[in-house]
Amino acid sequence: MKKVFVQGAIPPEKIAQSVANHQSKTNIGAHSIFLGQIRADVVDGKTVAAIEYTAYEEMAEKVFHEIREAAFSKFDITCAHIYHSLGTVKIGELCMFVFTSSAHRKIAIEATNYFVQEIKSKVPVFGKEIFEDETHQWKVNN
Amino acid sequence: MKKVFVQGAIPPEKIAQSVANHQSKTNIGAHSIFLGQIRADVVDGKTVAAIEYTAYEEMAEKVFHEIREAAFSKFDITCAHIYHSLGTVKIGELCMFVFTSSAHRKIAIEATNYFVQEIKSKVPVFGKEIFEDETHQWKVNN
Amino acid sequence: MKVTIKYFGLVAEAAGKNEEVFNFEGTLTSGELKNKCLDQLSILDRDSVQVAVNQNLDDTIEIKEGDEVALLPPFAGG
Amino acid sequence: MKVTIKYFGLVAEAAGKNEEVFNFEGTLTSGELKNKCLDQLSILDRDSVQVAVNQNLDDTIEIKEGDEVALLPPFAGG
Repeated sequence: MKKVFVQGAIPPEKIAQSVANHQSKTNIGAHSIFLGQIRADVVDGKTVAAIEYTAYEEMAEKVFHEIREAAFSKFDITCAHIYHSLGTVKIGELCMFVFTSSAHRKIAIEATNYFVQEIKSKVPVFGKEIFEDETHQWKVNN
Repeated sequence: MKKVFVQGAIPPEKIAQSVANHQSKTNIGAHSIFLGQIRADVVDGKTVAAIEYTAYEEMAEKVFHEIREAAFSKFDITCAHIYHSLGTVKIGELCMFVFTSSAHRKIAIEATNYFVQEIKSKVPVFGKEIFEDETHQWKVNN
Repeated sequence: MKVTIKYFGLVAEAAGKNEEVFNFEGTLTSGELKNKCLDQLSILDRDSVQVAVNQNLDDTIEIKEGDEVALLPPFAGG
Repeated sequence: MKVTIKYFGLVAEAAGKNEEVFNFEGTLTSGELKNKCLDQLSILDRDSVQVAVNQNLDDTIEIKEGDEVALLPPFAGG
């Protein structure tokens, strides 16, 4: 079982590398990628500078695995990769990378969408929004 | 009006570069990316080795522009980039790159989906599937 | 009237050329002009070929001198 | 019975610690245990806190010795 969590921000080069790794898989016709990026939200006049992610890691890796299993049984995808940050990720940096591949475009797009929704709602990851003045608030997914 | 067509395959590094270019836009929370990759389809025992793309370029660039305009009026996206190959693209290589960004994930995902569907159905691009034995057939989008 | 017609993809292949000047008397719609062109070519699925006039798909418009007409086989982008 | 309870995010912040050993007599469901823990903490929206027993969300199961119990504030992944 491949680890999902990475320490800190996900570098853009990881995306190029992941795509390049699939060029030998010539049954793939479509890749669908979702990237989460940290927004400089303004709350009561204070601007978010970073999010510090923590997780119930053992449970999270188990849930990621269950989501993968469900996705592979629902969608005819050839591969799926998920990466999520732990620790501090600054505004403008990437905190999540979901990457699915399939012979056909609709399947890849639907599968990525499924992963993103499932991850947001089911994985015990917690986010502390750190403002520029070093105060914080806890992020809640909508 | 930025040009959509690029000669030959789209290198994976272009994706990393495009993502990196958006790290200063801190109102973005989500990027959605679609990549088309050439499949080694087998037809009557013959395997596709490459697709040679041609286009009615002036009309295609006009339609790409119309699709962009429609997408920006339909979806609250901050940016959208489209690249499509002309000329020969070998199996495993990328022939299309659609990249949209938004504050919120659903909007980015829906916008990319919209772009991909509109491009497939409305843009006059033609594909000659070249088999390993150098015979060919004309590709048709489903 | 003289109109230049652009061919693409399998239409260009069947015609053996990328464009052709077409002469005709009287009036023709773009759909009629398309059919006259295709009469000269061996294309099985004529309905799959679309006609664009001045870069807009339209098979009902009346052709005027100087129009840019194009015959477009099925799209395969993406 | 002794159970170790893991705290995360704003629950850990309110508790000032990441885990705690909880002692109780008789039987408790996971939901009842969650409420006993939260009684000690100043958390406004108690309904937003979920309880996991052995890494499964469940607020109705009866707690057994050795169970891994966790209190989970709203998820914020992605």
